[in-house]
Amino acid sequence: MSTTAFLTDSTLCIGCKACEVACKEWNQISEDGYEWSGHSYDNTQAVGHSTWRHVKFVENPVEIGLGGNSGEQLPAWGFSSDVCKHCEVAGCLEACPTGAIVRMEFGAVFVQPDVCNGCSYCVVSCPFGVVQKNEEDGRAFKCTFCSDRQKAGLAPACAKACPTESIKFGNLEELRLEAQLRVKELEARGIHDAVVYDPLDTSVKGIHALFLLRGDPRSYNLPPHPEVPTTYMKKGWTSAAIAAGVMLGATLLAFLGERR
Amino acid sequence: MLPKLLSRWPLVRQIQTGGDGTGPEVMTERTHTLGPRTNGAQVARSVCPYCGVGCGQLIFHKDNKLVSIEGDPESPISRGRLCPKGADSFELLTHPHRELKVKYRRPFSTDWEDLDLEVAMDMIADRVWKSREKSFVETQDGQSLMQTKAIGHLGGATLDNEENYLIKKLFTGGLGMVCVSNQARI
Amino acid sequence: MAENHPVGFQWVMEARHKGAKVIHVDPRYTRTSAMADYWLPLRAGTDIIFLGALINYTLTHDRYFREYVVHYTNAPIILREDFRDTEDLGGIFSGWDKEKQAYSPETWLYEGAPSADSPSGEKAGHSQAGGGHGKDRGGEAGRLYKYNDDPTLQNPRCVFQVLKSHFARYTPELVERACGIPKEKFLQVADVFISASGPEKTGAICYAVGWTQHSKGPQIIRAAAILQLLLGNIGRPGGGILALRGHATIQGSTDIPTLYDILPGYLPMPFFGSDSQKLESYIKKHGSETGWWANFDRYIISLLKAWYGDAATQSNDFCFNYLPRVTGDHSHFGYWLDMADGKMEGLFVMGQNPGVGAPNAKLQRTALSKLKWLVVRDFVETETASFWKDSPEVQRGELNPKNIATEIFFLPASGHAEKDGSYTNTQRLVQFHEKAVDALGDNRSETWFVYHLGRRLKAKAAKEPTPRNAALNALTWDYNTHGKHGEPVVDEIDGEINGYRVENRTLVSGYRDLKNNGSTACGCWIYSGMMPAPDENKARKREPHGLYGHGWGYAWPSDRRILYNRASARPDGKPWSERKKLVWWDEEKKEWTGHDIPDFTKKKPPDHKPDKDARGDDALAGDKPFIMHPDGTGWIWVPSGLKDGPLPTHYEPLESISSNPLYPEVPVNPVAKKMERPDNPYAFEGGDARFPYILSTYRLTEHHTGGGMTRYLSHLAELQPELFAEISPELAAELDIQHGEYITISSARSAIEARALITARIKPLLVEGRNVHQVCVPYQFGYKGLVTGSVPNDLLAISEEPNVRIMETKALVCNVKRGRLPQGKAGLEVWKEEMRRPA
Amino acid sequence: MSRVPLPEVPNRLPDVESERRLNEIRRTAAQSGMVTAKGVTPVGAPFPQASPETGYYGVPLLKEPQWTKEVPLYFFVGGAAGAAAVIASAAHLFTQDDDLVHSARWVAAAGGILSPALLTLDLGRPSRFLNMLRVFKLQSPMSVGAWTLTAFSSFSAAAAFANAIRQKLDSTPVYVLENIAGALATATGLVMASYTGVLIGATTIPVWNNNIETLPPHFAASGMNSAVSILELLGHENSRSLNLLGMAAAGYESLEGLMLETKRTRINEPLRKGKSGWIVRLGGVLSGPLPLALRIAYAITGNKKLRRAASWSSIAGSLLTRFGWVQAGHASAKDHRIPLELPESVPKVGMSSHELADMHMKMA
Repeated sequence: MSTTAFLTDSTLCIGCKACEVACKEWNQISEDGYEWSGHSYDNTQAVGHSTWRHVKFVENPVEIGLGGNSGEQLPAWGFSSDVCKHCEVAGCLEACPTGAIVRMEFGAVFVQPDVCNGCSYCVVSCPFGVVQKNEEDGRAFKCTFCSDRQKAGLAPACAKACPTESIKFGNLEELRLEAQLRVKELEARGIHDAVVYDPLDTSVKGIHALFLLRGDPRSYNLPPHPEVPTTYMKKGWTSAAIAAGVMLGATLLAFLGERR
Repeated sequence: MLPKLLSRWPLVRQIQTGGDGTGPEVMTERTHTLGPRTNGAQVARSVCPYCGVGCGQLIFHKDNKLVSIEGDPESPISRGRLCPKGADSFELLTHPHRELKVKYRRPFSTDWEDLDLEVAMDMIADRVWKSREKSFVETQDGQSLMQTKAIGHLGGATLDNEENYLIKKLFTGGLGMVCVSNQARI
Repeated sequence: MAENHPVGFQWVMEARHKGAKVIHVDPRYTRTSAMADYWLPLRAGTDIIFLGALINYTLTHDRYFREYVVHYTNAPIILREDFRDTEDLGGIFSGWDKEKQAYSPETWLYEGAPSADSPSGEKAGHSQAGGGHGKDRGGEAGRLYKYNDDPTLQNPRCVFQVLKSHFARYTPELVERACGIPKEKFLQVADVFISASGPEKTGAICYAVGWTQHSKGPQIIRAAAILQLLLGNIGRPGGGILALRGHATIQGSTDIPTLYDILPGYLPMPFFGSDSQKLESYIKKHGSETGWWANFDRYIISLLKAWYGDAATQSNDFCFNYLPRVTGDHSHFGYWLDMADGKMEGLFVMGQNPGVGAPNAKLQRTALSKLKWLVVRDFVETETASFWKDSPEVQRGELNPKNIATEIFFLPASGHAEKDGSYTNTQRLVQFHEKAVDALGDNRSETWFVYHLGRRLKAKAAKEPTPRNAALNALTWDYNTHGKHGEPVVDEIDGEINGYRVENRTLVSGYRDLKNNGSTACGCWIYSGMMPAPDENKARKREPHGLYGHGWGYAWPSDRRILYNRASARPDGKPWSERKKLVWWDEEKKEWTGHDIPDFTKKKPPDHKPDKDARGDDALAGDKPFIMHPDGTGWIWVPSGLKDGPLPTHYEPLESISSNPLYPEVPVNPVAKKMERPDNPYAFEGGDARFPYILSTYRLTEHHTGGGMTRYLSHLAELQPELFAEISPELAAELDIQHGEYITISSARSAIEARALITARIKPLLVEGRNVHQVCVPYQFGYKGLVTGSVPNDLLAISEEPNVRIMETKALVCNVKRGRLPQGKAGLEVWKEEMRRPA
Repeated sequence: MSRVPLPEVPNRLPDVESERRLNEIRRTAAQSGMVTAKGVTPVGAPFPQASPETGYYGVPLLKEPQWTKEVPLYFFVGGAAGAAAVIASAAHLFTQDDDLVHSARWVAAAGGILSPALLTLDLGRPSRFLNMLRVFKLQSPMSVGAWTLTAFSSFSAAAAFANAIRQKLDSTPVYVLENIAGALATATGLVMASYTGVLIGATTIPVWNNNIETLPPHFAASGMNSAVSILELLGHENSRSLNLLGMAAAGYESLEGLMLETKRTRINEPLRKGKSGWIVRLGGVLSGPLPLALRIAYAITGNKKLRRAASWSSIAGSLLTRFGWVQAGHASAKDHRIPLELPESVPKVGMSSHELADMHMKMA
């Protein structure tokens, strides 16, 4: 089976949140609470254990005459549907001590709910703040990439529901290419601020949920340089080894002095 | 026995395969056999009950129970897609706040009480009959009127065409009710 | 459209991808604006000025599609000499009867078209009692197939020239002054839209039903229709005007109406009066001599046969007198006000929630307390069902359950997966939804409810065979039932709707089979053909093919996907262009053919010239695509059928911050009804200092109408969990409002509270040299459900537009101030205080 | 109630003056996306922003650690136990102080038993801890730690058990067993004392991963500091070696504290500011300079009270250090500016949802 991926194209997203609901319906996840945030129309705030797809709303200056498809300025209202990135090198996957998190044959990073023990080490290992422990249930949850559906050859629920094909689902390399072509196409249409978010040059080595956005990805809470925490490990273990050695030496030395 | 037991320990499989603990060697039976819960379900072809676009829906059901509601990819209108409301149709039909019992409120009462459905139907028929008897006008100025204005109907525009047909036929054609209205104006 | 019809919007996105330009005109910058190429905000309620200016621009720049206009519209037709325009009379058309506050449409007729004679003197389509549905029978007021025309469009009295002068003052400057759209922005957009015209191009106008919710709503749509006719965009692929309707079968609910003034298939209810005593005079009044409506008699007689069966015979006028007569305004608002005055006893509310969803919701709820009995059928205990228990009126002490005599029955209703049935979508497409599972508990479908209620009532009537019970006794009600709950067989109902031959009950294959002698029965003629055989319900069909999805469901009439598609071919029958071909004349086979089913008599050649005394469809020439009209033309000018004028004219909303810039003497639509009374008061006309801001309501993607189908659902409720009001940063600064804090919004009817969502997407508009602020509130909250909030519809007034009795919801006036609305009685005091301020 | 249209604009509508002001406000709003006119509160803009300057309405990008209080407690216990195992072996090797060996073995063993218990408390039920042993993942410090802990618990328990038997029955096999188990417990104990630094360092939490090089020695020193102190309080207050070790550990902790105080980076802010800052600082003082001074004073004066005070201080400091670092992790995760690489300081824009909620609490 080839590696599958999402390409979430913000220039086609109408912010309807169908993905968010379709995801919750299919995966039978509970609501997030009924808090009004005042952050434009975004009341679910971020992906987490009970929100696996999440639509972000970004407001920019408005000008009479200009719709969001105009290239003259950033769209006055931008939407982008966030999701687990299913990183090429995934922090959560590396960190999981139980083997609960696995890489499926189609590349998804999947938390096996029957194994996860809720150690929540994955929570602090995700550079995108995706995976989260459900405190009531005691286990960690995140987007499964609809692995149950994918196993049967079905598209993930969010991509299927998306009314405007803003969420494309398909082969990773094909979508990577498509994203580049789309940026070129937008260029040709006079939209010069479109970018593809796919951190290939960081230790994450690319993601399986690509995003096409207009403007700075940081407005959409996407980090410029996400790093997999394992990159820090070498330094850490070296330093731990030295510390252990020094500690052993110092102890021996201290007691050696007491030898009669 | 023991080797078999040991082979169920992912660590052993990990050592055998040389895996790094993220692949098939650590997957459980559940993960290996994962599949959509719509597997083996029956499918009814349906239409979204929310707005007027009329998106196609597939209703998956098993043993007289709903399993899932999804867009119908064959629909030339919606091509399998749904909006957030349409995508939430399953919850619409299964949420815990849906009423499943008749509720009756006596005049001047401060609370609901239970009522049997058939009894309720009889009582409603009695009320309709009494109000109609009292208010029905057969003629006015020697011209046929055949009308009652004492009973009204207000229908939602999510009622089926067949339902509307029966309502109009019985209420207007049979009972002579003229105060029959609907969300649909234009 | 992206907001409320996201899935339909995919086609707009696809068109955009193929190079179409998307223009969005809305007071708010919405999710649709975000996808559009151009966004223009306008002052709510000034739509006709905007559209009028587009019309004016099209005419003055000679950008109309001349060949289309000359052949297919009534632009060349010459009008009567005694017609006077609003431009001549300062805001009213000729025919105004000041006493009756109504128009006589006589002078609007074509020159040479004799007025139809009517014993009652009342013109069909202009009946005071009528609610105006089914007006496209058209032309009943006169014999409109007789007219004089000037194909050069030069005659000063031809429709074209009258149109030109009528809209001459609708200039870009006026748009800037009155709508608040800068002139150059308007001109830029006007040029883009008007370019979508001609043989190679088309443009479409899509609107949500909010556009109709104005005191001149249908005239707004008319203005759009005029523009589209001028640009040749009707009946052609990629053209048209698409109403994006808000409910699953709101189209079906007018086709097979539960409305007071029409019968199924847009046949008018008999209005009380001398010309409705006999079937013959009724047919004469409402039928038409030419055009498709000449078949009117077949349809009404077949309907009577379907309802009254064997009892309906030639000798008793097919039981025509069993039908009740309409004596006045029995529409929702008409009878609701009667209810408020204690004039009604009982009410059925099925699947609607007027306690939240209807204007002046406070009055809607309070009126219910005057009923003897009320039956509510819904999924959940709606605000309507529980008005006596936990409404704001109860909290404020205005209502006390202990004093409310209303006996209430709440019956839970089945959902779409629990019953068989069909919906008609916004494109007239009838689609069947199959039953998947049995309904739980006491849940039943409306067919079950009505059928079994009818059974009980018929049993009572059978015991008392009095004249008043004759209709009930004759009513055909012999549907078979099936299943656990004894549900009526829906296909049998569809068979009756489709129509059958009385003698052997075989189904007819379409409305062309229907007869006027009682040998056929048909429940709704426009749906005839949907079920030509017992095992062939086309609404169930799921085999789409071709460009237009034929084979999927059934689009009435006759499975035509684009109405009046004869207009997609040139007068000589050839497609306008290869790119835009849809239906054309096949010279070899001598018949119309194409990608869609031709909306035209198949064998009628393009060069058909009618005989002098031809009647019906034969009377229409081969180049007249608009077959439902007696003259076969697309109506730029409406000679008969509209109560407020043959052309759209700008009037201010019933509540406005400004006076009418065009006609200072006639501020609002003179025919609109304000239904003003103590429980439905208004702000002063022309600017009321107490209410300096425009109030507009709208729907959110995440909720559905009054919220009964969404506010109880966790996955939707969490997405929009609280009522908010969108205001501009400028207004917030002026009123010192902080983002997210509660504000109190008041109108002449009531006061509500909402969270302030301050956003630059709402722009103050420069209107008549001053900044005008618009306050936009989603109307979908109430006091029941997982997420609750004030009921914004409490702020709105009940009003009736004259043609279809629709209310004005998009343009009213309000005041805004910081702080919450106190609970209970104190809240009422706050509103009273607002009202006492100097006007 | 209708009346003739008003000839003039009603006075409630904006007059010329306020028109001018509004246009001014509108211009500012268009330029900066925020309104700063006088009288507009809060300072900044009237609505929250999502932009390259502010991030996404200030919503944190990273998730906060979701460990319970048992986890930092485990860091402390595990660290102390690991260090105790090292002390036991060293003492066994080089001294005749069997009491000390005995105590140290028992402290190590007790820690080895307490640690999995604490982790089980964090996870909810025992079977969940066992899941850690399904696989061994070198790339996961948590997996390495879990296996190390399991080994350490076994070895330290075995060593303590053998030690207990040896007290009654001094036979060679028991002696050998104790030595082997003790050596293995020492080896794993060294990892126990230092790996938790890698554990939190190899995460996405900026304040942790930014200090990954200093965390293992910091935690190791802290573990040693507390192990020494516990043993002292258990009655081994005469051991000069322990005092020396205590001085060394406290000395290192003092250096660490100095380093943290001087490395005033934005990422390290949670170590200096706020609740976590206070805990870390207090922990630093209590485990660094204070016990160091007390121990030196003790070495000079021989006043055992001073040494006892140093022990208590070290234990408290060591505990606080672990809690402080975890707390700092929370604060760091909440700071969206670091992972988004936003400019250090911008004017406060709008209100956070927290502030909004507070405001509404007050208003309600």
